[in-house]
Amino acid sequence: GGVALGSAALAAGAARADDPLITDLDAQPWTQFLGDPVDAMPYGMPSEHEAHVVRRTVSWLTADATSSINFTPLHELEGIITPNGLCFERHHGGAAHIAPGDWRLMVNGLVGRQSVFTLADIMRFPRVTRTHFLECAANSGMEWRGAQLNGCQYTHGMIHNVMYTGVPLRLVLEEAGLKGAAAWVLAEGADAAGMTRSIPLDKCLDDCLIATHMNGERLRPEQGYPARLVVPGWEGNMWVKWLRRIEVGDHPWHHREETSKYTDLLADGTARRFTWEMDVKSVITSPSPQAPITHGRGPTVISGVAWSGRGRVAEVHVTTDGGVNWTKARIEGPSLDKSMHRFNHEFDWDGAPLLLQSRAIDTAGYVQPTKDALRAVRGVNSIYHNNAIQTWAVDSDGRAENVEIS
Amino acid sequence: GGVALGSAALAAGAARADDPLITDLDAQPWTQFLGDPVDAMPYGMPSEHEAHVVRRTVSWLTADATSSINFTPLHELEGIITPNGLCFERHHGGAAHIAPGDWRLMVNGLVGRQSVFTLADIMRFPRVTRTHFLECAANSGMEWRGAQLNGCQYTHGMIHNVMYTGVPLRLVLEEAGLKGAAAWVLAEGADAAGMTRSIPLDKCLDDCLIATHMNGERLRPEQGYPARLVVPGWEGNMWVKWLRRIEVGDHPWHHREETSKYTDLLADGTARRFTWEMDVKSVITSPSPQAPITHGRGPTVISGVAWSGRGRVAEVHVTTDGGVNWTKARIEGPSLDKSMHRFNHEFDWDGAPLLLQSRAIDTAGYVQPTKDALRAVRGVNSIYHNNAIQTWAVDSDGRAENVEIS
Amino acid sequence: GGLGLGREATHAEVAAWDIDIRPDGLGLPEGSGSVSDGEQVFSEQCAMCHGDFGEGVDRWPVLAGGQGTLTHDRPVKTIGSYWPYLSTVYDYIRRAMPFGYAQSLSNDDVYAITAYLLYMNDVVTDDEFVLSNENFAEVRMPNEANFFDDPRPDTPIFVKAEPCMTDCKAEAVITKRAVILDVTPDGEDDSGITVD
Amino acid sequence: GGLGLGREATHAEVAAWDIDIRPDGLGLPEGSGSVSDGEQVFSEQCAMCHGDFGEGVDRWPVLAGGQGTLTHDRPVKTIGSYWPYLSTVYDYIRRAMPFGYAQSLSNDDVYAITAYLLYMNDVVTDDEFVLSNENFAEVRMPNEANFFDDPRPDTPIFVKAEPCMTDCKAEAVITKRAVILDVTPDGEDDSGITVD
Ligand code: HEC
Ligand code: HEC
Ligand SMILES: [Ca+2]
Ligand SMILES: [Ca+2]
Ligand SMILES: [Ca+2]
Ligand SMILES: [Ca+2]
Ligand SMILES: [Ca+2]
Ligand SMILES: [Ca+2]
Ligand SMILES: [Co+2]
Ligand SMILES: [Co+2]
Repeated sequence: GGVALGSAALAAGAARADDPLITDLDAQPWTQFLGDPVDAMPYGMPSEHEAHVVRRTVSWLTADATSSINFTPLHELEGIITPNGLCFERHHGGAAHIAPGDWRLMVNGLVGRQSVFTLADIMRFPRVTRTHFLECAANSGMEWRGAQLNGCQYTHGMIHNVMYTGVPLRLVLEEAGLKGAAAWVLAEGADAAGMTRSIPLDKCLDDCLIATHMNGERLRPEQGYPARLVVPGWEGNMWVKWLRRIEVGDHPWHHREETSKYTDLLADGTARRFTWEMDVKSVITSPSPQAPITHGRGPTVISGVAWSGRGRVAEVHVTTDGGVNWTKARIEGPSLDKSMHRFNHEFDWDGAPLLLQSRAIDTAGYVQPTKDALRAVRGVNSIYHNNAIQTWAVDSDGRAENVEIS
Repeated sequence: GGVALGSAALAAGAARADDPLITDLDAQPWTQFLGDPVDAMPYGMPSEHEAHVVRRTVSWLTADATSSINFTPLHELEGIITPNGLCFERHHGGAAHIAPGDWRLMVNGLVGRQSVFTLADIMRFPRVTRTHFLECAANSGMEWRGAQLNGCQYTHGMIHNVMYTGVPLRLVLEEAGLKGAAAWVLAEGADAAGMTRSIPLDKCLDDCLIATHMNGERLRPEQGYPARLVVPGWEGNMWVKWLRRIEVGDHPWHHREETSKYTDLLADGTARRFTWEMDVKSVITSPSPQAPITHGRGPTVISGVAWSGRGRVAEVHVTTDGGVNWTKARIEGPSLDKSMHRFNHEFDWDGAPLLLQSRAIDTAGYVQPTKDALRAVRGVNSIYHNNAIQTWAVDSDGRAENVEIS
Repeated sequence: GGLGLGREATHAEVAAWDIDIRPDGLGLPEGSGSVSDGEQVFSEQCAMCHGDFGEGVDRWPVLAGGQGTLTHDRPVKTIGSYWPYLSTVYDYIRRAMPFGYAQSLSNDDVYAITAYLLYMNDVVTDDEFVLSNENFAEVRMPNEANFFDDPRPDTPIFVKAEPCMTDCKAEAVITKRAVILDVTPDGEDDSGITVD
Repeated sequence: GGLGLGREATHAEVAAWDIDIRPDGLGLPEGSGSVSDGEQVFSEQCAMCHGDFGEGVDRWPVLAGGQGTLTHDRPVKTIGSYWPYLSTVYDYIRRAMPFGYAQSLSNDDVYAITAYLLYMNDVVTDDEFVLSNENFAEVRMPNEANFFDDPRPDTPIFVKAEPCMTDCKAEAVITKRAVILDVTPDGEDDSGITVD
């Protein structure tokens, strides 16, 4: 194996040479000379040494980058908040740029008063702050037939977890006044895709938000600035960005994104529709193919994320032997409803190959299934809602690979 | 008054003209033409329409911008997370840039093994995720003598609230092995200020962290990349950035930042030292001088933040009449230990002038004091630890001003 | 409304934005278009991406064919083979196509293109067929009956008992490897199994 | 250590970084420097910012004087008027000054500058005074006794009872206004009361 000698091994050997990064002041210019002044970066950016931590796209996935996707670098992140600059993007007609003064929201259909709101109007409603994951229903979709992509950024990176501030959709609907037959809502975007989705009214009255802020600041353009829908726990496509219209109706619309797309084809040719909830799911983000173990044997940290569209994550189990034995991992940071959870598990690596998996259980009692259990009922053609357990094979050099196991 | 006519006023009048931003497709190019592709911004940035949301400095505060401060634009933020790009900066020798491979941490003094750790070593310790505010002890320091700066960015913006991931300092100290006489720790930075602070060992063993990540990603350079100390609830100067050394000793060091600075001069010429905890405090961020009411009378949202170095915020009270009557505000978003809390209060503004204040109470039972109560015991020369109640006077045009009241 | 926020929308405003269509025909504008008119507009404005026969150029979406493939290893999901409702075709083309110049087609042109797509997909076989708001509801799509509402939980994943923690199986053996496909972006020219 | 992480530091490494000094003299290097040597180095490397007599140029820190002002309206806090321990002077200058070229002074130079600062501050009056690691602990700073440990809570702010919520006072009248000072940054040339 090509593992570099650990510092412990060196210390045990002959007298160690002094490290010039400690003993030689010339090697530490930051200790002697002034750094950047406080007016250098009115809006700050990551270190130049983190330039590899970016959203990445997979060019062969789509015909064109304006209707395409990029992926959150989950393997580089920690905690439960996805930084705004790294939240994955999916748009169907490019990211729209709309000046806040030019934004309008119409509420029409089965309401007492068909209404128009400006952004200033929306900011006068009572606002709430909630943390939720947004997962694309196609996340892990490339993995239905087998292990395909080497990196959790690609296998699981169509997700982000954000603290939103916004106005309950319920309040805006009540402001327009709901008519008796109201049962469904159509949400429509102002982008060139004119994105539409039908959402049951009950969900809209329960916990949906018209969000204006993410992680403390205004929404980013690619996340729907100045306002997007938040549909907690439900598939990302429904979280309409650049929201321009809410129509209230008595039946669903069966639009393109809920017929041609976001329906799940089964092996017998029938297809599931209205599959909104995102099932309980987890993935180990480190070690993983893009984040190998580089320190050799000894103390090793397993870190990962878990989430469920049906509540909180109650437990995450981790195995290093491909599922023969499991250990309960530690959940770190806030455990919030329909939010990403961070889990950690430390172990003493003996340098032998590993088969790493994580398995999450949510507060509704659902357990993350194996790939084979999921394929048994869904086949391999349904594209969406692959919440199966992910396996990384780690070799004795610490390199990790996306595999499937018996 | 120069308040623009509200939309309600218009609707009540003559038949309204159609809004071309709805009826004229040419006015909505984002609905017709493609937006940005997914490879446009590997690391995203805020909208060009949010260019005013930046850290700002006050040039007359210091002789030089490399030992200076800038301020978080609190009036533009929502929820409880401060975006990394907007976290205020205070450095004494400029923001250092250190490549992660060049970083070393030494633990010396009263330990069993004087040790050196690389960043890779630190990443092998068990890590935790915690959300904490960092407030400079001098926050609101310009306001001791009276109302001075018109904007909560300047009066209260030396604070940020971040979800950190890092290693408990306790584990690193235990790795080196503490000797019996150990009672104090000196934390030292690698920057050109060689920043040092003495911290009681008990605090270090309790909840201090060596943080590597903030809000999901690596620390930003100006926040101590690649590693800083997190000292929950205690004044920001102690959270040593670009941490390079931890010395364990039996007595405090009484260094420059705990004698010349960060001691609090009283009116009688004596001075308080070791004033570490940040007292319970709150401020209304909107309306405020930089965020006036622009919508005229009617439904109005009061939003603000509260925090305490002694636990969580139990309650926030808001007054619109200068403290004659108070109402309990709604706490929004997670209520976490030694973290910022968001509060909201909605009311129906009649257009008459307002005297706005907020008053926080923490879970330890402390109540945010009035300015006069604080001055009665501290005088006006102590610079630090001004946690007094802030007053904004709102005039009938919605403009807000920093004032003091009887 | 309780707070008095926002204002009433004008009729012209609602008309401008209320462009959605439902399977029961709600929202359909007056108008009509023939298969042959549709063929012409399609060849001018759509075929460069979707192909003269809706077969899809390069990776652009396939719009026709694929009937009978839904149970295959590589199903081809098109308007004809998969879409349950015709209203979706009209609604989507009107709001989003041609890609890059949305909402530029006349209502009649969208009727014509929709007629042509039905013809290409063998849902109508008469090349003189004219689609209009009058006869729209009569057209039924062949795959409509194959959609059913979410049946989850559909895997045995709802457990009251604790899942197995120790000695859960004899051994684990690797059965599939991502490196064999080698489609992970790494700067080289890659291509993998697309999902969409 | 429990995990076996990190490595033992070498003697040279600890020596290179362990530069801190405590009031009891722990950490003081061997060496010495005179008031007159200090005056020379100070005038060459420090006076451009801190002034020939430590009076501070522009807004750069004042280092001398201010004795007896701590109870004044505008106290002047300097090494002589405020600092409780001499070790802080040596430690800070060695680690951080001259500003922009930290850790460039020899140990003897720092002794000399420290001696000169004592002289400028009238803590020593002999212009032939030589400060060294030998006599360092003998020097006591005049304001040492005026520091005391954190006495909080020092305001009547710890309540078990609920604070007043209604009719808490007769009226509220504005007593001070920020606009009168007008020092908020707005692009014009402003100046306010600094804190530091
Ligand atoms: C420049 C390329 C381009 C042109 C020209 C174009 N399209 Fe498309 N079309 C696309 C893309 C890309 C999509 C998928 C968009 C997305 O990802 O949501 C699409 C999707 C569609 C779909 C939905 C396919 C499905 O399976 O869901 C239909 C129907 C369609 N186009 C019809 C048309 C018609 C009709 C025209 C001409 C009036 C047209 N397109 C012109 C690129 C094009
Ligand atoms: C280019 C300007 C500059 C030069 C040259 C300079 N200083 Fe400073 N000095 C500063 C600044 C700025 C600070 C405050 C740094 C901070 O904010 O932490 C300071 C702080 C100090 C302080 C602490 C003051 C206090 O009240 O806490 C001392 C003591 C000091 N300098 C001594 C020196 C000596 C001795 C030299 C020469 C060897 C020197 N300085 C050279 C700019 C300078
Ligand atoms: Ca409609
Ligand atoms: Ca026609
Ligand atoms: Ca490749
Ligand atoms: Ca020491
Ligand atoms: Ca000498
Ligand atoms: Ca001014
Ligand atoms: Co679905
Ligand atoms: Co203090």
